[in-house]
Amino acid sequence: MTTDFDDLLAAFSESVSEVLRSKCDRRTVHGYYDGKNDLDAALWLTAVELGWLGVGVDEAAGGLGLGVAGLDVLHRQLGAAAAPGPFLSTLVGAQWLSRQAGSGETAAVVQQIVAGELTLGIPVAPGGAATPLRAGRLAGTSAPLLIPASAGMAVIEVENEAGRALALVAVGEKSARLEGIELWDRTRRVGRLACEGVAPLLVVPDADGAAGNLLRRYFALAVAGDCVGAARAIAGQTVAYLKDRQQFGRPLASLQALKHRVAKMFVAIVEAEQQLEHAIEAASLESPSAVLWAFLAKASASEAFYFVADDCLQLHGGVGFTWEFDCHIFLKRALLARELCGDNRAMRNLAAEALALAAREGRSTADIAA
Amino acid sequence: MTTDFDDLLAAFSESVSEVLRSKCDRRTVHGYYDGKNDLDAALWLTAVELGWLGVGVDEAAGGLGLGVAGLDVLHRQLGAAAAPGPFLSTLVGAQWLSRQAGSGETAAVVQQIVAGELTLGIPVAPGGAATPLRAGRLAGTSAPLLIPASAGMAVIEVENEAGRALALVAVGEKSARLEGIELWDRTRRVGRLACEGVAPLLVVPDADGAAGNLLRRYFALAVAGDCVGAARAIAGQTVAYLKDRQQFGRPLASLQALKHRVAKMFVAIVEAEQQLEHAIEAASLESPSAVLWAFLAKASASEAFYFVADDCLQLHGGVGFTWEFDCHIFLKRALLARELCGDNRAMRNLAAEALALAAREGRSTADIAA
Amino acid sequence: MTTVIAEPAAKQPGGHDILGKARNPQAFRMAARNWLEETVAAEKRAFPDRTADDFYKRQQWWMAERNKVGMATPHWPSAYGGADLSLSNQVIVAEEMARVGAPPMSLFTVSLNHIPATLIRWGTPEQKSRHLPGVSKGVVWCQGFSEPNAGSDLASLGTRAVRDGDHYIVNGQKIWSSYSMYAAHCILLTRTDPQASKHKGITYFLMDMKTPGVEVRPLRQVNGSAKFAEIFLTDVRIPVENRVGEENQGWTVAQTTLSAERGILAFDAGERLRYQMEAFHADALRADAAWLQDPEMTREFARLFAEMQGCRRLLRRLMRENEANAASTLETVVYVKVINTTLKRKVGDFMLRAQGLQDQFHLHGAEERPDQPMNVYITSFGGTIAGGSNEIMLNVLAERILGMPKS
Amino acid sequence: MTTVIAEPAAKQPGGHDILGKARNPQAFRMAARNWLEETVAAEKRAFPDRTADDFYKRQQWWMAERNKVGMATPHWPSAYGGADLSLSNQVIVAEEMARVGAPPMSLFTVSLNHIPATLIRWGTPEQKSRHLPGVSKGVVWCQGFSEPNAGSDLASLGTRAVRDGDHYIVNGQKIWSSYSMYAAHCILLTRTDPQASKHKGITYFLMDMKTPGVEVRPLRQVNGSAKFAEIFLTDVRIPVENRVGEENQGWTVAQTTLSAERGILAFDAGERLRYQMEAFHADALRADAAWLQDPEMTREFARLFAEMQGCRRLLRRLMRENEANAASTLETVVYVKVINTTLKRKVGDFMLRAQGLQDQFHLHGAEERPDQPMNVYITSFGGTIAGGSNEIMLNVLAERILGMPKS
Repeated sequence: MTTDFDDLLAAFSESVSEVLRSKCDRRTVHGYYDGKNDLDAALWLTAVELGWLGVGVDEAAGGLGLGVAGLDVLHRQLGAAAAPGPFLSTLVGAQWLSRQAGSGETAAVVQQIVAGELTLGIPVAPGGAATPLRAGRLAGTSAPLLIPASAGMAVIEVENEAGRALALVAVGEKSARLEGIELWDRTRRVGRLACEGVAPLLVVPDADGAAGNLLRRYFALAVAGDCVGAARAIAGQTVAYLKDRQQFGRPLASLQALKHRVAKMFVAIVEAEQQLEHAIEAASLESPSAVLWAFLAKASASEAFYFVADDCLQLHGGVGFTWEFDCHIFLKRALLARELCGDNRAMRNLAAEALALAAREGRSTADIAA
Repeated sequence: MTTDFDDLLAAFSESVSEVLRSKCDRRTVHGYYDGKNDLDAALWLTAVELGWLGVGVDEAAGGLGLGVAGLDVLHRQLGAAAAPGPFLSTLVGAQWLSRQAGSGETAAVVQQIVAGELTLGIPVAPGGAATPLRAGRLAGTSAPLLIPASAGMAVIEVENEAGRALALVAVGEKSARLEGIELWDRTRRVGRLACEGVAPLLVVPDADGAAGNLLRRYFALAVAGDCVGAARAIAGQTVAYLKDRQQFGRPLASLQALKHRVAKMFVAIVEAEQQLEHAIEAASLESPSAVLWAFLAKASASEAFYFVADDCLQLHGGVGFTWEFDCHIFLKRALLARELCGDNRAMRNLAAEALALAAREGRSTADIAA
Repeated sequence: MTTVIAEPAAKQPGGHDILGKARNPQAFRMAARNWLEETVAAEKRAFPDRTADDFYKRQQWWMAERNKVGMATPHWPSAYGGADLSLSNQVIVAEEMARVGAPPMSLFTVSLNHIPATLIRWGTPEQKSRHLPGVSKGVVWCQGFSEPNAGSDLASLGTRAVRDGDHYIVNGQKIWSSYSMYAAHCILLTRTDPQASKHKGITYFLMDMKTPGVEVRPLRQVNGSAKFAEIFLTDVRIPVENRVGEENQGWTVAQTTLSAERGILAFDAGERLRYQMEAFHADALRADAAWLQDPEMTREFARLFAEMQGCRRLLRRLMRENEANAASTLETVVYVKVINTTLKRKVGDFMLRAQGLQDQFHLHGAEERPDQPMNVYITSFGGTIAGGSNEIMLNVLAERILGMPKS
Repeated sequence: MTTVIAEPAAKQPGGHDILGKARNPQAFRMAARNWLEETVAAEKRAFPDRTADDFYKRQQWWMAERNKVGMATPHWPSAYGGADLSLSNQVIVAEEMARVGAPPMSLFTVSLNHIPATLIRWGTPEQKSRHLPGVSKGVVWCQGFSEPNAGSDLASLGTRAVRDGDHYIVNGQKIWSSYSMYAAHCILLTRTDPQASKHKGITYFLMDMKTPGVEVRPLRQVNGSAKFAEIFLTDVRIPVENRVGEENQGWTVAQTTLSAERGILAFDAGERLRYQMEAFHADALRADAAWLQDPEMTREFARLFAEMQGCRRLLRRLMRENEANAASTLETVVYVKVINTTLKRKVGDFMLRAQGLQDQFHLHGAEERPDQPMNVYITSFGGTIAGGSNEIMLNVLAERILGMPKS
């Protein structure tokens, strides 16, 4: 049942993986962690050069036309490499912006992003506190954003007379100052925008929650992809470590209790991957249940990643507890991932509401196209 | 730090265990399960003869004077034997009744119980629906009771003008008819009382919830004791099975993955035992936190029992899945135990409320006497 | 290979032309759905109570109803009396059967799946023409693979078969043989060469259950239902022509038999769980069940619902790979086995906790109702233990897929 | 054995007569509490920020404060300069220190616990009189037991010591040696007989960290804090008089050293977790934290609170049994190790989920604050990995306590 499209995805995946293996190897990530290189900027340049940023954009518009499935491939590979850089927030923001019809300005912003001229911030957990928008101007500090230091713009949640809305704001020292927040996970960047009377470039009303849900849907899929990619990577690395490491005169990998633990990691990863594939399908088809499945996939994927990363550190024993090994980098990414796009209790609350609504209306949410 | 009291408890435990090993061996329990004997009645007679029913009663009143700690020993052994019979509801009800001051009638009822002349029913999950009490008479069907077929009386929850209350009712064909309900767990008996204008023997007001909480406290401790005793028994039996059973040319017990699973069972059991011991201490000292710890102990013990019984069945493989082996008897007791005295979500809700109240009042609930 | 054996499958009686619409998926689905709704309603009238006594009658009634519309063996090739449905149409039938809660074909699991998989690939023309036509007429087969001392370790089985002229003489004991008390025939694994290494020296037979020396003793399972049995074999004489494949090649034949479990059979279970979960949720909403007000429970339901959906995708992948004999099948088999059986346990446990005390009550005939939460939960152990226990599956995953060394 | 060595412990200066009230538990507790509240408040003023740079100074300051009231080595016998507190008074001190969040004596863990346990039992009079008095003056000891290729498998260590006249020459590498970058001395395990079976042929030394050939390379742990190090040993000459016990008897001596972890040291950790959990809850109530409105979370907190309480009881049992050398100690050790370390991880994980995003922010000096949820969580791996990993503990439980055969 392999299709041309699947072949295309596989080829893209392989090419991204190959590039990341050389440009974003573990040693370089550790260097970035310790402030010794600018891997985030370097990777972004590479991505621009190789056209990765257009993977989700239609071929007519100069992109690769691989849609959410293509973006998923990219996020999985970035997750597997524990890559820093402005990818997550910028790509999610761009996808969302590309769906905001109306002004040609929006299209121009998306083009800038694809061309690598602009990076974006988005709310770390959409659905939280909104910044007041009065007489067309923002005053106040935004909720925390996932936002690169290089960000030229950010999507933030605002509230005006008509209710909640999403606004695109230009970041600038005077009007919308970025106040960075240090994270335990040093591969990601968070900050708040202190807005002093700035006028947004775009305001998308969200009284019915549709615009916010669309942003969250893309965000949830991106995080889920990152998580399953990362979980597979650190689990695979742990298997290799266990094969190598000898204790009591034999490789740790020959101990049955550890085998079962590792096997259960892969079971959890496969479960999360299947759920993510379903969510990708639902999003590709613009199914009415697409948001629901994206949220459930994000929750499962980040929990699987956490489960895996936590046990991988334990299975590495003493060396896993050191700064020099990779385990803690993945574990901290997993811990942050649980909170990205909203915590998993919130994700599942929303999903449960959607399930109940559909059931009351007699709609099934469980049909499978493929 | 062994005290005389501890020695006394140990001796009582050993003697109950010895009796149950001969009178309530697994074969006999299976026979009872299949309706081939009256083990419940036989065990009750034995208990009467050996004075077990007075274990919690003061020595001055002809009991053994071992209090809640002594009752705990009894319930653990009954749990370990998967014993049927009216013990749980009767002993809990008797303890509660002995704390209802006032009428000498109550004392007489307790005496009847200790003498083996009377068995009791109590609500399966106190705190549920109450039967209307109008002009001193009950009309309506009670909530489900844990109640032996032989029950002469039952404590049921009622509601009158003054609010909720607990009532002691005589069971009788005409006025308070026992309608039995078959359970998956055939070692226990549940039923409802259909009351047609019967006047209770005793009404204990419970508008403030104190009387009901006292009943639940005894109930929770009894169930917790039954659960940890049962969990140890079936876990021990499973270890023995794994040592015996050969597969791929060696005993299953030599497989490391199974060792770790079994070890985790014992860890769960020890955790639950410690919590129960704390709850027993708190009850013995009539600590203000005694109810809280009893509820938490019940939740942990029944979950540990469930965790153990479930995995024991799996570890027995095919034979565990048959009616002839003991696993399912324990597993069904564990499943019912999760619901006895209230489900564990309810238990922990109550505990969480009590914890928050104490914290707001600046009281610690975590002091340890021993 | 395609020796003709059966009269062509009966088609479209009773006003239901389902197979005739096989080229139009939507029409095919609607025709199947209409037929199913009618027959399932009829079944409820015919067997209102569902007791253990009704089981055999219900199963045979259902096979007869399926026969009327050519649906007795819809997934079989037409050469063997099947409707030769495409995989996508098989999926539609399975989906629709799960949707209405049609009786699962439990009694005929081996007859419908393992027998054709085995005989079409390995059977002699005589074996095919003798045995395949019977299935649609309700002939029951059972499987004699497991032994008391060879559960998950099938290769170490000890039932001996010794050649004696044109017969083999078989002695030994089989266990966990589902529905063998109802079976006319048994597919039997025996050891013919005790010196050979474990997987070699095994021979595969078709055994008539009425042969002298065959004794069946039913076993009750943990929910009280008696669906499997032990089979005691004492000097049982099996004619050589009932051997499938060559002597000592039985292990290979058995692999083909077991591959039947990777097709529509596994898929069916996944579809049924979907509808069970949807019905459980819809019932709770209608009854305003207390657990719907508890976010811990609604989140858990949502999580399990997602796991169920992921599992269904995996089952579809397995079915496709099995059809295509893809190299990844072993990996998928292991994941499906572990995930699917574990999920059923989790769902059952969830249902029990959600509904609380009421599900501890044992209603009349409860052990015959697969949708009872206690049965969802407790029969799930059948899945996690049988067919290579999940512990074995985790070993296989670690060693054969992840390349970790043997202990 | 009770050779006098130290000047008597300084008592009751600074207006705090704590030890004088040792016979009256309530008065003793109140005196300790008053002293602790004063000094802990003073510590907050002296070191408001808690950065990695402050660590050594804070620890030495705290040792000096303890010294002022005779609390430097309160649990030691008076013959060795201790206050000879009864177990119940040690418990009171530990409870009160945990209650106010007094600085844990991390830097002095080995000095205060392992050194007296080892030297009082095995040391020569000279070793005792030379080394024990230094502890209350702030001399830091570290432990050189683990090696890169002998983590949980301590018996297979490879650091070699070869007798050369009145010295031993030591070569090898140690790892996971906490605070060894600050240490003046090290308790060192070496192999003196490479032919002997694993537990034999090991010899135990006291090593001056300033001896030529000793090189310490700090390692950062996963929260970014550098608290342990590798020790490289190249032709290090240790005088024979620094050997503890006989040559090749080091394993036995080491068991005594490790038993120190079963006393008040383990107890202290349990008490601290109690107050951390109570403070976390109280803070949440004050701040009206969102998780308090979520029954899934409040139930989980209640469950963990019960587990914490159960664990504290177990720790008390361990301490009593250790004091009495009871036969059940191994069993209790294993349960305490697994339960206590696992609980800390669960509590940390809970706190992180309860507080959500804000606990992903890394505040200035966060790695030095043990009550930060991320540190509760992430440093718990130290507990589950070190001192015989929990995987080893489960093996011991299965094999030595449940009697399951070796794999």
